[in-house]
Amino acid sequence: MDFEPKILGIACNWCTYTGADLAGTTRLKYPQNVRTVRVMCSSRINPSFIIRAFQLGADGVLVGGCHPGDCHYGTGNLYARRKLAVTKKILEFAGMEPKRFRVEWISASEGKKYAEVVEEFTNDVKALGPQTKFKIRKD
Amino acid sequence: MSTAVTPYLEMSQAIADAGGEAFRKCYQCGTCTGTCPWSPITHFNIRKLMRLSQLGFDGIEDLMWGCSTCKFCVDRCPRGVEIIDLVRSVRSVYAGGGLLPPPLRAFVGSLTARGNPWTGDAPKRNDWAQDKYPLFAEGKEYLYWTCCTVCYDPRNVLVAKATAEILEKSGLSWGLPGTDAQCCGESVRKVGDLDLFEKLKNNNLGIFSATGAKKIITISPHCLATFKQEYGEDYEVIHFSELLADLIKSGKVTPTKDAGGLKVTYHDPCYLGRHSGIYDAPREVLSALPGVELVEMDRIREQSMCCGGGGGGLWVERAKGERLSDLRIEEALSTGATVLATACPYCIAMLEDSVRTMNAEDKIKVKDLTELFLESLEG
Amino acid sequence: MSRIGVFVCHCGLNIAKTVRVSELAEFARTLPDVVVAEDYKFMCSTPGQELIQNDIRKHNLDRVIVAACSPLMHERTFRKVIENAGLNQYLLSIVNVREQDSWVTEDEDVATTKAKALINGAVFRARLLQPLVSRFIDVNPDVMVVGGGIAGIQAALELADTGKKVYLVERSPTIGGHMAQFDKTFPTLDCSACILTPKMDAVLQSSNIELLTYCEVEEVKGFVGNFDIKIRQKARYVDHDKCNACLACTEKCPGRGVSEWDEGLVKRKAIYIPFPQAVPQKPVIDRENCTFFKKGKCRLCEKVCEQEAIDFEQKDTFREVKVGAVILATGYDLMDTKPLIQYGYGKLPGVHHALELERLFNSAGPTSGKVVMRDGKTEPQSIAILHCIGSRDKNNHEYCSRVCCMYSLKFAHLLKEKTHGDVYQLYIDMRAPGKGYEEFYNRLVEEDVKFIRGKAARVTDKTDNPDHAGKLIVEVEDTLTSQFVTIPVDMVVLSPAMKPRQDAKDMARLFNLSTDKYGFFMERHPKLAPLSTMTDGVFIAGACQSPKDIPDSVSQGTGAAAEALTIVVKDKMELEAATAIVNSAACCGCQNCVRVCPYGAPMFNYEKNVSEINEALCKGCGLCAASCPASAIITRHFTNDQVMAEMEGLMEF
Amino acid sequence: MLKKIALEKLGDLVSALMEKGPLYAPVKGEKAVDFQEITNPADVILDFYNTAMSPKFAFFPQSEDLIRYRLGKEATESEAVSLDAKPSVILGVRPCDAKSFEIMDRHFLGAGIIDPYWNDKREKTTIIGYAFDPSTAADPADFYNTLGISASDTAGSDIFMIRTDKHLLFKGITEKGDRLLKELSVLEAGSKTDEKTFEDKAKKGGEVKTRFMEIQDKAVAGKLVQVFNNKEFWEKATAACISCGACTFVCPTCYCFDISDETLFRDGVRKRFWDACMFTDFTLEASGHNPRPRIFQRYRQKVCHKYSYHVDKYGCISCVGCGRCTRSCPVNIDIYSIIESASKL
Amino acid sequence: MTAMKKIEENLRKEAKRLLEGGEVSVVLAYGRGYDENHPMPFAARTVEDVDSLVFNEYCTFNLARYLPKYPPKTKIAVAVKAADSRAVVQLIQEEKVRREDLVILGIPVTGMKDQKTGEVIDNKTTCNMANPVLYDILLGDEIHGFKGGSPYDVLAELEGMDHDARMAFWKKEFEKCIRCFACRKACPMCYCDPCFMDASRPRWADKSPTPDGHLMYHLTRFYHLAGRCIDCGECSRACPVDIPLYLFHKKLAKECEDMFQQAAGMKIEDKPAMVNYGNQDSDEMLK
Repeated sequence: MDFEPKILGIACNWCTYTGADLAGTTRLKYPQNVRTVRVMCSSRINPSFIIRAFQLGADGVLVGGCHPGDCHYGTGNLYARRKLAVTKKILEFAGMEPKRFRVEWISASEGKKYAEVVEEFTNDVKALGPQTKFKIRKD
Repeated sequence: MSTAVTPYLEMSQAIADAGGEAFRKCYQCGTCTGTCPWSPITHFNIRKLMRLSQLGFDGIEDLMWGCSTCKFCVDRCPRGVEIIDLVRSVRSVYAGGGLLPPPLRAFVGSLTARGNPWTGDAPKRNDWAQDKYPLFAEGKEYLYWTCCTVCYDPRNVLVAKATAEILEKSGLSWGLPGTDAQCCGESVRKVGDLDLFEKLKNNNLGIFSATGAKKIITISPHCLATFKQEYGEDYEVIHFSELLADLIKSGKVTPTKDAGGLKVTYHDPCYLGRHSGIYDAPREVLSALPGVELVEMDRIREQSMCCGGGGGGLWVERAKGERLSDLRIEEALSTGATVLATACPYCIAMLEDSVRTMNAEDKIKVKDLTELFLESLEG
Repeated sequence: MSRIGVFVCHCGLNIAKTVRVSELAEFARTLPDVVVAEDYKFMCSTPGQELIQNDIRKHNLDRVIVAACSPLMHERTFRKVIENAGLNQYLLSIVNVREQDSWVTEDEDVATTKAKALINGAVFRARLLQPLVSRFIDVNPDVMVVGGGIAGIQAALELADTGKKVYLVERSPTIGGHMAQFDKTFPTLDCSACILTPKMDAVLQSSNIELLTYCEVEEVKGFVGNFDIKIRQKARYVDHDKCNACLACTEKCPGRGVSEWDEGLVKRKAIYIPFPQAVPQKPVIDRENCTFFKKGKCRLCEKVCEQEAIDFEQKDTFREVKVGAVILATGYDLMDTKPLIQYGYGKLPGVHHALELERLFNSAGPTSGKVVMRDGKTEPQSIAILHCIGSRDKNNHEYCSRVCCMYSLKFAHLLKEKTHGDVYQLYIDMRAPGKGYEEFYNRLVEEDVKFIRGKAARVTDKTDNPDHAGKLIVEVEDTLTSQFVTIPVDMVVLSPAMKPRQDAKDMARLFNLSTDKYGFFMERHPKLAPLSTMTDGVFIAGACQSPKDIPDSVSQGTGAAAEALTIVVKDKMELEAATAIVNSAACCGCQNCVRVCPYGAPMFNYEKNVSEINEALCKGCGLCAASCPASAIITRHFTNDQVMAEMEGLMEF
Repeated sequence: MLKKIALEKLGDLVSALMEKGPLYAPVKGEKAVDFQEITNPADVILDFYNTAMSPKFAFFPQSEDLIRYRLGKEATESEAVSLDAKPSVILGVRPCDAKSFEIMDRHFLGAGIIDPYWNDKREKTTIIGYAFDPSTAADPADFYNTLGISASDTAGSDIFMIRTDKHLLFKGITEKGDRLLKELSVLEAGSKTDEKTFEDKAKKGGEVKTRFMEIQDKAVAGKLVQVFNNKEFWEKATAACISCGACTFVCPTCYCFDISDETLFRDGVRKRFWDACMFTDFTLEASGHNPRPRIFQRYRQKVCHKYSYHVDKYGCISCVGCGRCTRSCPVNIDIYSIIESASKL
Repeated sequence: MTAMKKIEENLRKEAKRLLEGGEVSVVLAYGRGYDENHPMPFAARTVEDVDSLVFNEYCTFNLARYLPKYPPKTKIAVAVKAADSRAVVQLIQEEKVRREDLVILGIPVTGMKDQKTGEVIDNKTTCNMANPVLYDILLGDEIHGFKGGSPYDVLAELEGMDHDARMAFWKKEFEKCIRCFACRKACPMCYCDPCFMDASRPRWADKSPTPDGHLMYHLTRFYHLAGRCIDCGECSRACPVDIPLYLFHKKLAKECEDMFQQAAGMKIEDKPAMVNYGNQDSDEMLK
C-alpha cells in the first residue's frame, strides 16, 4: 500500500478554517491526509505545537492563517509570520526536512486554494516518506 | 433536417487541455471584439471564437486564423482571459494534424525542413554579413540574435546590416550566431504547431549553452518575447532598441548628422509594446536624432494598432480592404510624417508592402530605427 | 474521569453517503471515557436535539461531542442544546465531518478513517474542557453614527426615536451624502431631495441627536459597551453658535472653490454652505481658496457678518465622546475614470460620469436641470450610457457595483424625458433584482431605449465618416449579432464603479475592523451577521460594506440601529467567556503579552511584577499565549493543554 | 587474592568481563571521560583523572521505569516493571566514588526500607576500584582527603585495581570480588613481588594530597545547625548561585528523585528520575506555597543535608570530596570553601 | 601592566568610588574563586568587599544574568564585556531592568578563555565583539582594529551538512543532556521562573529526562531566545556535559538578523524582534 502521510493542520477560525469549509461547500475533492485543529488566530500557534506535532508522529504540519493585513485581529498574523518563520528555521537547523512544514495564507474565500495547497503539500510529504526524526518511539 | 446543435464538450475539453482553459472565465461581454483591430474590417470575431470553444460548436475553423495575436484584447479583457492562449490552443487542436491554410503550409514546411520560414538555405543564413562581422564565441559579451527575417528577406537584410554596423561602432564585444541558428519559433507556436516549436527552441537553447551566451540582443520583438517568456530564465535578453537607448545615454554612440527637420512617426510593434512593455526606448532613440521631429499617431503605445503580421499573419495573403497595415499607413500619412519608423522586421515587411500597394512610396518611407540611427551616424 | 457522549449526525446523506456513520459511533464507543455514542439522521433537528439532551440526563454526561457540519455552522445551536440540558455550553466539542470530510472526498474508507481521527482528537480535547462563565459589564447607553449619508441618517433617526442619545459624525460641512446629489431615484422616480431633506431636517430637530458636522474620528479606545472616541472638530472659521445662517457672507465672498456637490461642474464660494438645503445651514471657510488665508487680506465676510461669527483664528478642537456602540456608515467613492484612457474621460468633453449627469438633471444643479453639453447650451441629441466602467473588471474592480444598471435605466428615462434624444445602453448583463426593478427595465425597453449587449471598447472623436464628424464614436460589439458597431453620439455617460472610501483602511484600523480584498469593511458573517463586524459593538451600514442602492442602505441603517440597540438597551452586557487570563504564579513579567496585544488587554502590574488581562478588552485570539515564554497565559477554551491533547488524539490513529 | 595482567592485554580482560554481563567502564567522549556500557573493548581507557558524571547511575539511573500501564475503556491495565538486572561489572571506579556507594547504601538499604531497584542492581554488580595515579597531582577542586579517603582507598570496591608501569594489579577486597577474580582466566596469578608492588603503590596513594581540613562529622553537623539561621552568611556564600542542578546531578551521593506518570496516546509509564533540591519547583507544593523559594535556602538545604542531617540520620557525612560539584558549577561555587567558612563562624 | 590588570585596577577604583559615594548599593563584578582559573561572580556591597574584586581572562561570566533579580530602583553597577553589555541592552528593552538604575562598567577585552579548556573563546562561542555597546564608564582602553571574523563562521560546518546529518548531530548532542538546566539558569535572557518546562499543564515535555523531552526543551528554548540571544556563550560554558548549544543560538541569531534586520541587544530603543513585526516583513521568510 502507498504511504499515506498523517498531516496535522492548524487553521485559524476566520480565514483558513472557513476557507476549508468553503472547499467543502463547493464540493472540491482533495486528499484527506490533513487533520485540522481549529484555533482562533494563527498567532495562537505556539511554535512548540509544531515540534510536538512532529513528536506525535505527524509527517507534515500545515499552518493556515489570514493573509497578512487581513487578520481578523488586525495584526495577529504579522506576529505569527515571524514566529512561524523562526520555527521553520529551527526545524531546518535541527535537521527536519523543511518541506514537512508549510505556512499558507488562505482566506475565507479561497476554498480552491485550500484544496490546492492540501493536495500539493500532501504530495510533497508523501514524497519525503514517513517522518521519523522527531517521532517519539514507543518501545 | 434539424438545425439544432448540441454542445460538443469533448472538443471544448480538448481545447482546454491544449492550454486554452482560460476561456472558461469569459463572460462574453465583447470587450475583446470591440477592442480587436480586425473588427472594423473583417468578420473575425474573437469573442465568438471563445463562445464556440466554450461549447465546442462548429464554426471554429472559420474564425481561428483571423487573429494576429496583437494582445490588445488580452490587456483590456475584464476577466483576465489569456485570449492568445486560446487562439493557439484552438489552432493546435484543429490544425495540429496539418490542416493548415495553404500559405501557412509553405511557412511551416520551410520551418520543418530548413529551420527558417523563408525557404532560405541554412548555410546561407549569414551571407548578408559578407564575413564583415564576428561570430559569437565563448568569452564575448553579447550575442546579436538575427531574426530569420532579417537574414533572408531582402528588405530586412538592410536592418541586419544597420544593426551590425552600429554594434561595430559601439565597441561592444559581440558576435553573430552561426548558421545553425534557427527561427525562434514564435509564429509557429502561435500557429499551433507546438512540437515544431519545441524542436526549434531546443536547437537554439543548444546554441546558447554551447557558446555560453548569457546576454542576447534581439532585433525582432518576436524573438525577444519568445526568449523571455518561453525559453527559461537563464539569459538576459534585450531588444536592440533598449541597447541603443542605453548606448546613446552612456555616450558610446552619438548621432551627429542633422536630418534637417525630418518628420518621423513611430509605430509600436505589438510584440515590443504590449507583449514586452517597451514603449519609451524607441522614442528615446528617435528624439536623440538631430533634426528629427517625432510626430505621434492617434493609436500609440498601449493602444497601438497592429500591422497584421503577427500570429502567422505575415504569411497570409489578405484582400485589399482587409489589411491593417493599410490603415496604419493611412494613419501615418495623416500625421504629415514622411518616415514611418518602427522596430520589428514583421512590421517593416507588412508596412512596406502596404506602402507599395497603396502607391505611397513618394509620400512615406518605412524605416527601422537602426536604419535611421545609422544614417545620422554617417554624418 | 470524564463522561463523554458522542453524537454522529448523518445530515441526511450529506455525511452518511461517504462516512460510515454507524461504524463511527461504534468506534467512539471503544474510546476511554466515552459512555455513549449514537448516530442520527439530523442531529440539529428537534428530535436530534432531544436525543442529545436525553442522553445527557440518562448517562449523566459531562462532555458532549457532536460530529456533524462545521462548527461555524451549528456550534451555537448545539451549545444551546447542552445548556438547556443543564451542561455548561463550553463543554461541547464539534467535529467537522461534513465540510472538511464527507464533502471533499468520495472514498468511504478515507472519509471514515479521517472522521475517526477527528473524533479521537475531540475526545482528547473534551476531557480537558472547562466550564466557562460569562462576565457582565456596564453599558454606556449612547451610540455614535459615523457618516451622515442616507444610511447614517436613517440609523441615527431610528435610534433617536427610541430615546437613545446619538452622536452623528460627518466629515463634510453637511449631512446628506451622495443621495443629496441625485435628482430622482430608481425605480419609482421620486424626487431624491423630497424624500431626503425631511430626514435631514429631522436630524437637526431631534433633541436626541447631537450633530457633529465637519468632524472626524481621531482615536478609538475602549470596547463594546464602553467606547471612548476622540473627535476632531475641524476649524470652520465660523462660530456656529453665533452664526444666524443669514448667509450674507457667502454672497460677498470673492474666493472661489470647486463645488464638491456639483461634482466640479461649477465653482462655489470660499465661505459656503455646500448646497441650499444643507444641514446645518451654517457656512464654513474653505481655507485653501479663501482670499484672506491666501493673500493675507480681504475679510469681507467678517465685515458683513452682523453676528461677528467669523473667526479666522479658529483651530481644530478635540472632544472625547463615550458611547456603547458605533455604527459606521461611511459610504463610497466613485471611481476615477480618467485612467481608463479608452473612454476618453477628461479628454473628450462629451464624456461624463454618472454623478455629473445626476447634477445636470437636478433643478438645483449647475444647469438648473437642463441636460446640456459642457458648453452650457447644446442639448445632446444622442447619448450612450456605458455600463460596468471599472466594475466586473479584473484590471480595476472585480465586483459588480450593483446599482449602475438601475441608475443607468433611470438616466435613460430622464434623458428621454428631457432631451427626446436617442439613448443607448451598452451593457454586459442587465441586473434588475429588486422590487419593481424588472418592471422598470421593461418600461425602459418600451420607452425605446436602444439596448446593446456588449461592453464598450472605445470612445473616440476620430472618424473617416463625414456623417459622424464632430460626434463621439462609441465602438462596441453587439454580441447578440456578433457585429462590430460604431455608434455616433453627442454625449457619453460612464457608469463607474463604486469603490471603498479612499481612507477606508484608516477607518478600519481605527475601529479594528478588517476589510475585504477590495477594501470594503468586512462583516462578521456574510449571511448571519451582515451588519456586525469583528469588533463587538461596531456595526456597519450602507455602501461602506459593499455597493448598495438607497433601499438597501436605508434597510441597513435601520438594521444597524436595531443591532446597536441590542447592546445599549441593556444596562449590562455579557462578554465572550473564551478569553485569556494570566496565571500570575507562572508569569515571568516579560511583558510580551502587553507588547503584542492588538487590543491593549494585558496590562503590567508593576507592583506585583506580573501581567493582568482586562477580559473586557480580550477577544480571545491567543496571540499573547503563544508569545508567553512561561506558558503563564491561559487562552480559555483554546488552552495549551487542550490544543496539545487534541493534536495527540488526531495523531494517534 | 592478587591477580595481574599486562597493560597491553587490557582488551582481553575487557572482553572477558563483557562475557560476564554488562560492563561499565570509562570511555573518552569528545571532551569528558564518562562511564559507559562497553560495546567495543578498545573504547575503554584508563588514562583519565575522573569521570564527569559519577558512577551512581549504575544503581540509580537518572531515569527508571517503575510501572507500565495502558488506559483502557473500563479500567487501566498496569504492570510493574520486573527487577531483572544482569550481573554486571563497573571497572575503574575511583576510591572516592567507590566510597559513595557505601554511603548511598545506608539510605537505600539501611533506612528500614530496602529500595528494590537499588538493591537489585547493587547486589548483582561487582565494583572494580581504581587508585588515583600518585604521580598526578589532585585536581584543585578535590578534597576527598578531608572526608578521610585516600587516593588508593579500597573501601567500597569489590576488587581494587592499581596500575604499574607494565601491569594492572587486581586485589580482591570482598568475597564477590574474589569470586570474579577467580573466574577471570585471562588474569595471571600475582607473585609475591606483585603483592609487594601493590602494597607500595597503595601506600603511595596516601601521598596524593587534596585540599584538607580537619573535620569531625558530629561537630560539623552541630555547627551547621548553629549557622542555619545566619541568613547573611548563606546569602553571601551563595550569592553567585544560579540555582541549576548541575552540582547535584554530578554528585555521587545525591539521591533525590521525582516520580511522574508519562502517557502518550494511551500507553504510559510511571518513572522515577533524578530531581535536585536546587530547583525552584523541588519543594513547590500543590497549594502554590513554596517553603524554599530563595536560592540561599535551597543551597543551604543541600549543604546541611549532606553535612548535618545525613550525619544525624545515617551517622556519616554524605559527601566524598570528589570535587565534581565544584568543577561542574557554572559559577564556581565551592562547597569546601563554604564548609570551611561555616566552621570558622 | 597588562590590559587585564589595568581593568582589574580600574574596576576596584570605580567600585570603591561608586560604593563610597553611595551612587550604587551593589557592584556586580568578579571575585576570587577556589583558584586563579576559577573566579566567581561577586556582588560587592561594601568598600571592604572591593578588595576581593578580580579580573582576568577567566572572568567569562555574563553578569547581566543577575540583574533582573534586584528590585526596581536598586542602584547597581555592573561590569560587562561586549556580549554582556548587549544582554543589558536587551534586558532594558524588555523592561527587566531600568537604565536609570544602572551604572554600566564597560570592559573592552578580547582573548577571554574557557575555564575548562583554557581555549580562547573569541569568535567561537561568543559574539566576537571587543567593546561594550553601552556603558557609562570604560574600564580599559577601547579596542580598535580587532578582527576575528564573523561570529557565525563557526556555523559553516553544520550549515554545510545535509538534514539527516544535522539531525544525527543534534540527536547525539541532546542525548547527553542531564536536564540540570544549567543552560537556562546561566542565561541572562532566561529569567522565567518557573520555566515553561516546569509547567504541569500542559507538560510540554516529559518531566523525566527522555531524549524526546530533551528535544522539545532545547528547541523551544532556542525559540524563546530567538531574536534575544546576544551570543555570550554562557549556556554552553555552563553545560556540564558540553552540549554546543551556542551553535543553535548563533544560527537563529543570524537568521533573525537576516529576516528582521535587527540584532539582539544593540539598541535600547529597539523592540524585541519576536514581539514585533515590520513593514518590510514578507512571506519570503517562510520559504
